[in-house]
Amino acid sequence: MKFLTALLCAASLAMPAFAASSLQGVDATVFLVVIFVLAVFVGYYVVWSVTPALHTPLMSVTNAISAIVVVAAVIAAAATAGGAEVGRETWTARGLGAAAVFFASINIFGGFLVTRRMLAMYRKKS
Amino acid sequence: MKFLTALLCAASLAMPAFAASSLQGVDATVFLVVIFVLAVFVGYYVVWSVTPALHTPLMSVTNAISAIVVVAAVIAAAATAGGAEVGRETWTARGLGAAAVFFASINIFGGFLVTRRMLAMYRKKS
Amino acid sequence: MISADLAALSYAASAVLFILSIRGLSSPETAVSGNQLGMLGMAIALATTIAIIAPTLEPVTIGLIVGGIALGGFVGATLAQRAPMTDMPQLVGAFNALGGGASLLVAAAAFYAPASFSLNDSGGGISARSIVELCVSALLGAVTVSGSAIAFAKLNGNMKGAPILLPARHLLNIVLFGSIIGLTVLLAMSNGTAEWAFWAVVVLALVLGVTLIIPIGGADMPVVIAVLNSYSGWAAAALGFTLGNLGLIITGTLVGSSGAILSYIMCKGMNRSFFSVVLGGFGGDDVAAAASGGGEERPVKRGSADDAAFIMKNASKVIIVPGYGMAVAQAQHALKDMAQKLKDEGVDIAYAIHPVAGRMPGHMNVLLAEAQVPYDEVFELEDINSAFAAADVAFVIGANDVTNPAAKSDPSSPIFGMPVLDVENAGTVLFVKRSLGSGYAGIGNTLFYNDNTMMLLSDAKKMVEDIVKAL
Amino acid sequence: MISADLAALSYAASAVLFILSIRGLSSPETAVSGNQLGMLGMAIALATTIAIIAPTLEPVTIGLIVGGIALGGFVGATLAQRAPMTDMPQLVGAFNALGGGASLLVAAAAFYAPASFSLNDSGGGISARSIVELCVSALLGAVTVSGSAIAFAKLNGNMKGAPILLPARHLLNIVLFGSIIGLTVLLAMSNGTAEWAFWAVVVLALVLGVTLIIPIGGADMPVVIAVLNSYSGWAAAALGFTLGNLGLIITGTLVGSSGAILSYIMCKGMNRSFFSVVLGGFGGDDVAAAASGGGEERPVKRGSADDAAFIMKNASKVIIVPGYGMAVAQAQHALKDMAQKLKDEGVDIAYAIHPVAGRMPGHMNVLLAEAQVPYDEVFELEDINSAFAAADVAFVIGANDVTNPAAKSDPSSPIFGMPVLDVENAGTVLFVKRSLGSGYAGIGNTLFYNDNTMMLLSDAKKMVEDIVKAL
Ligand SMILES: NC(=O)c1ccc[n+]([C@@H]2O[C@H](COP(=O)([O-])OP(=O)(O)OC[C@H]3O[C@@H](n4cnc5c(N)ncnc54)[C@H](OP(=O)(O)O)[C@@H]3O)[C@@H](O)[C@H]2O)c1
Ligand SMILES: NC(=O)c1ccc[n+]([C@@H]2O[C@H](COP(=O)([O-])OP(=O)(O)OC[C@H]3O[C@@H](n4cnc5c(N)ncnc54)[C@H](OP(=O)(O)O)[C@@H]3O)[C@@H](O)[C@H]2O)c1
Repeated sequence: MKFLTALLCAASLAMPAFAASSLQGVDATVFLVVIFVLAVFVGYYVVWSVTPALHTPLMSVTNAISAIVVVAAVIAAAATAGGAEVGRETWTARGLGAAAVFFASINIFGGFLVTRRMLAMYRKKS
Repeated sequence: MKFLTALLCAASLAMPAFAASSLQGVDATVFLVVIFVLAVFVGYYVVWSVTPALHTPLMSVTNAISAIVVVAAVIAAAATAGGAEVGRETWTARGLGAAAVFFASINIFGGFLVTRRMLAMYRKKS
Repeated sequence: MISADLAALSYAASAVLFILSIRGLSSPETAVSGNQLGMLGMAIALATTIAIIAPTLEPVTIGLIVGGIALGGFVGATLAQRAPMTDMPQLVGAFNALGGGASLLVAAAAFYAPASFSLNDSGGGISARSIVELCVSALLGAVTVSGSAIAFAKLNGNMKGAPILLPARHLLNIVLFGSIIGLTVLLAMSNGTAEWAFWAVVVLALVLGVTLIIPIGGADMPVVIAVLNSYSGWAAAALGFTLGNLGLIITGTLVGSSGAILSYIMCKGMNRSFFSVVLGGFGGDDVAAAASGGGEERPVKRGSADDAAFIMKNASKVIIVPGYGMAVAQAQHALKDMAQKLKDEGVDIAYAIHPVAGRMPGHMNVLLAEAQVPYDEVFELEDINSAFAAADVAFVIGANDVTNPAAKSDPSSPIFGMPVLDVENAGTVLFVKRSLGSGYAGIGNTLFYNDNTMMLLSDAKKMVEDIVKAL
Repeated sequence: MISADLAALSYAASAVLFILSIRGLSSPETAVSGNQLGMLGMAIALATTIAIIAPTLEPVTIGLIVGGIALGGFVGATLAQRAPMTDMPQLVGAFNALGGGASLLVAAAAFYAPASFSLNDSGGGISARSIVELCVSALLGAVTVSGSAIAFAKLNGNMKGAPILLPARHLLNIVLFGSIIGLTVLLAMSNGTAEWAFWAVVVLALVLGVTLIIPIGGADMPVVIAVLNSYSGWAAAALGFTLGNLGLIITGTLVGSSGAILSYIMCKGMNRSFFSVVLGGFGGDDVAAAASGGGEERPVKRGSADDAAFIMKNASKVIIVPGYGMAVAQAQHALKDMAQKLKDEGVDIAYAIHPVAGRMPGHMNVLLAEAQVPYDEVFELEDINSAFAAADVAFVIGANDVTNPAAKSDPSSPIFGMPVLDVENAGTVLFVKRSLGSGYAGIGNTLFYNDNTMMLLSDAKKMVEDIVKAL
């Protein structure tokens, strides 16, 4: 953990000084695909690195982080009519968004807190 | 290995159908930084997953793949004067580029082939 | 309003924090701080979003957002505080349903307010491509909602666990799926005006979730939950592509991998094929969860709590093998008391956990942790299996399949090839269960009839309490 | 000419293939096909580049490229075919120098033809930022070239291994580094016209590589090579940012991580601090590589090849512990013959490899593989250390530090805390080495004087051959 963090910090400090100059023509989707593929590798390795004894907390914490859709839900709840009067459609979007915020928040709070509760129970031999 | 490949294939098939619509304003450097950070994670995990018995082949294969700079060397060797007459500067760049291609090719062929030679020696009990 | 660059970086940073939070779970020592990093990541993601939409906020939308978070937070925190540890499988299923619901609602909202998500095409309508993407998100979300709801009901006992086999169910599923595709095409061609078609897709997808899951037996629900969890992750990643959000892409991928790997681990532990599961092929070879044993009347040695107490008191090494029955009986606290008493007598105690003991990955570990069993007394199969030969007693409590030697010796057995705990190598094997019946796999266990086996037939909690009294 | 999108995707694909090629090294079974994926990745990257520049190619530039590849490929293939396995540390060092050289030359070429790399600003010159970036690449490349060249020379015996301590070398390094920074600033302010300043940076960086590495002892060169390899990886990643090339970024990061992790593993195995190494702090506590032992005259039991053959023939389990001396003596083939003879006599044979046995990670494994020792007879420290207690003979051949019990018992020893092989737990310990001298760490080994130790003082190859004859 410490080693990885050191690697990440050292590397990130060095990098943002540099900038791409010849990539502005590349479609953003290309980058997203590359990011996605790398994320599959990271997901694969990081999940296999979880000790089997903590597989139940793994399930509950992934519940919590999958509620990241809350960012889209918030945008929906704050939907605007783009200057025009707020009509039925926008209100529907807001209502659906608010319900999504509600659901996702249950997952966020419930997931992280139940994980914390479980993890607090794991103790070493005293 | 098989499992990871399956994951990668299944996921890549599904994804390229989608496209980013709201990201064209983001600077390409941002994507490069994110890609770099994910690559640090991947590098960390994939290198630790190498069995200690194959650490010497690991060193030689990284020699080979670090010769990926050959792509920049090729561009340099093919430098043009952008329509103008090819002068001293461009010739210098071409020469330096060709030398870089030469060096990098030694690494590519040498690195991959010596790795292959080493790996061919590892045998299970018959 | 913050710059698009900064927003993208913040979302990516929160995703990195999620990665680190999962990485923390590689050991119980780092897990707690990892979980905090996860919370921090979520806070950053939310704050970033608020910063982006800040200029367009109105009092009423602020109210909706704050209200949703506050109410949801309250409900979530209460659930997290109240749920007993034995109910974790259900709780995870319920959260999964909610997550799917959120995705579904977001897709619906984007359908009504495409401009807020930059999905509107030049004419003000929605592009055909965005419509297809939204329908895919809605489909995955809806299947997750109703499928997880069924899984929850089966696990929680609101619904019988036995598989419900509808007539011609495969045809039904195909028809449902075909209709969903047809409606999506219709919707895309209508340029998004055929509102009813969108909701028809949602309703059919909800029905599909039900018809896909009810034929699956209750004991298989953990696999279903992991697979649906995986789907919901990939759905979030797909939404990330649609909305161009790095945080959603990376996080969705993490969740997707996690679900896929957990279901792979479960399938391997149960000796089922991963692909048959992913393709939803549970239908073919359903096993009745509570099938009662295949018993010709062979003699077994039965024992009492006093016998067990006597044997273990005089042992020098006892290995405890917990299984699903321990969870059902909630016997973990009594078990810990028993182990403590034995340790006071100088007996060496260890716990052996099979990868699929219980009904969800890590199930036994959480229950033992709840009973304050230190985790360094708890070992995985490969680390302890060779130790049975040196143990005087294997104390098998509520476990069955995970000890079944048929997996090693009988090529015709459905669990042949699955790794099992070699409890029979111990001096004496004590089995605590209520009958000679079978477990999840529905097959008999020849160990019960071995000479060095003693059956302690009773509810696990009661039996262990009696043993504690007798010690 | 191919589209920018396709080019970016192809580069990323080749990087993914490189990832898979390293992943293949997780086991000898998958390693061979992994290596092929790596070659495929390189082919894709090259083909992509050629496709991009195709419209601008002229006969002469085609000649330069094809010539460079053909010539380089020939030289590389020859080196790969000819190099003896015992020379792997040198070979890796030499390749490393070439890689650094390629980076350096590319930076220089980009300085002369900025337009080819889209580095030219609107006025046709190079932007200050690009100049700084190119100077950083040139600096890292040049230090790698000269540093690796020194490492090569020391490992290959072209240069004495002993540290060369220049007077005021720390001051000298600071002055060199300061001058490089100053010249870079000057160059950036000149808008890239001060050609001489660029080359001055290169020359000073080459000198810096020398002054940084010569104070370090020859035996430390493997760590130097891993660190320089890591630097060259980060340099490639930095170049990737400058040129906007995904393949360079991901691949450079892989190489950078690999070097960093390998040097970390070596440092941990040798009980040195990682950060003192990364910061180049080898200067402080140099150890003479060939320091000869710390011996008061205490009695040792000496033995002959016949004695050793007799003892081993009558053993039921022999564990062989190879070390650096086996590589020096090239004794691996003879050793394999000996093991075969013993196996024919019914003796159980295993090999125990310490993580830093020899002079580079995995050194012993490659040599044993060369001698056709099957890799499932070769065990790592943590897997075999407990087996010494059950072995009749530990046959230590050319190893010393990795068995030194001072690491366990003597807190004042420089290797205290380093994990060691517990050879003294075996019934008899046979030490094959030429003298009672010390090894890499330059400290005496009290095992030589133990009652159950027998010293076989001779060149390793000769001694093993004699044992084979005696068997
Ligand atoms: N862990 C996972 O992730 C997972 C997921 C899905 C499926 N599975 C499957 O679940 C099974 C787990 O194996 P297992 O050995 O833990 O359990 P099992 O084979 O299902 O056996 C559990 C035993 O506990 C007994 N039992 C039930 N309630 C009890 C009570 N109140 N008191 C005492 N005993 C009680 C039952 O016998 P009586 O009726 O005689 O009392 C039953 O034989 C495996 O087949 C696995 O493939 C696991
Ligand atoms: N593996 C790595 O990655 C790495 C990297 C850097 C440093 N190191 C260091 O290298 C050391 C490796 O330990 P080690 O036990 O393998 O080696 P060692 O401690 O260096 O000892 C090697 C022994 O081999 C003997 N020897 C040399 N030539 C011989 C020959 N021709 N025939 C017979 N014996 C011969 C020498 O004794 P005589 O002179 O008496 O013959 C010497 O004591 C550790 O200290 C480690 O920290 C390792």
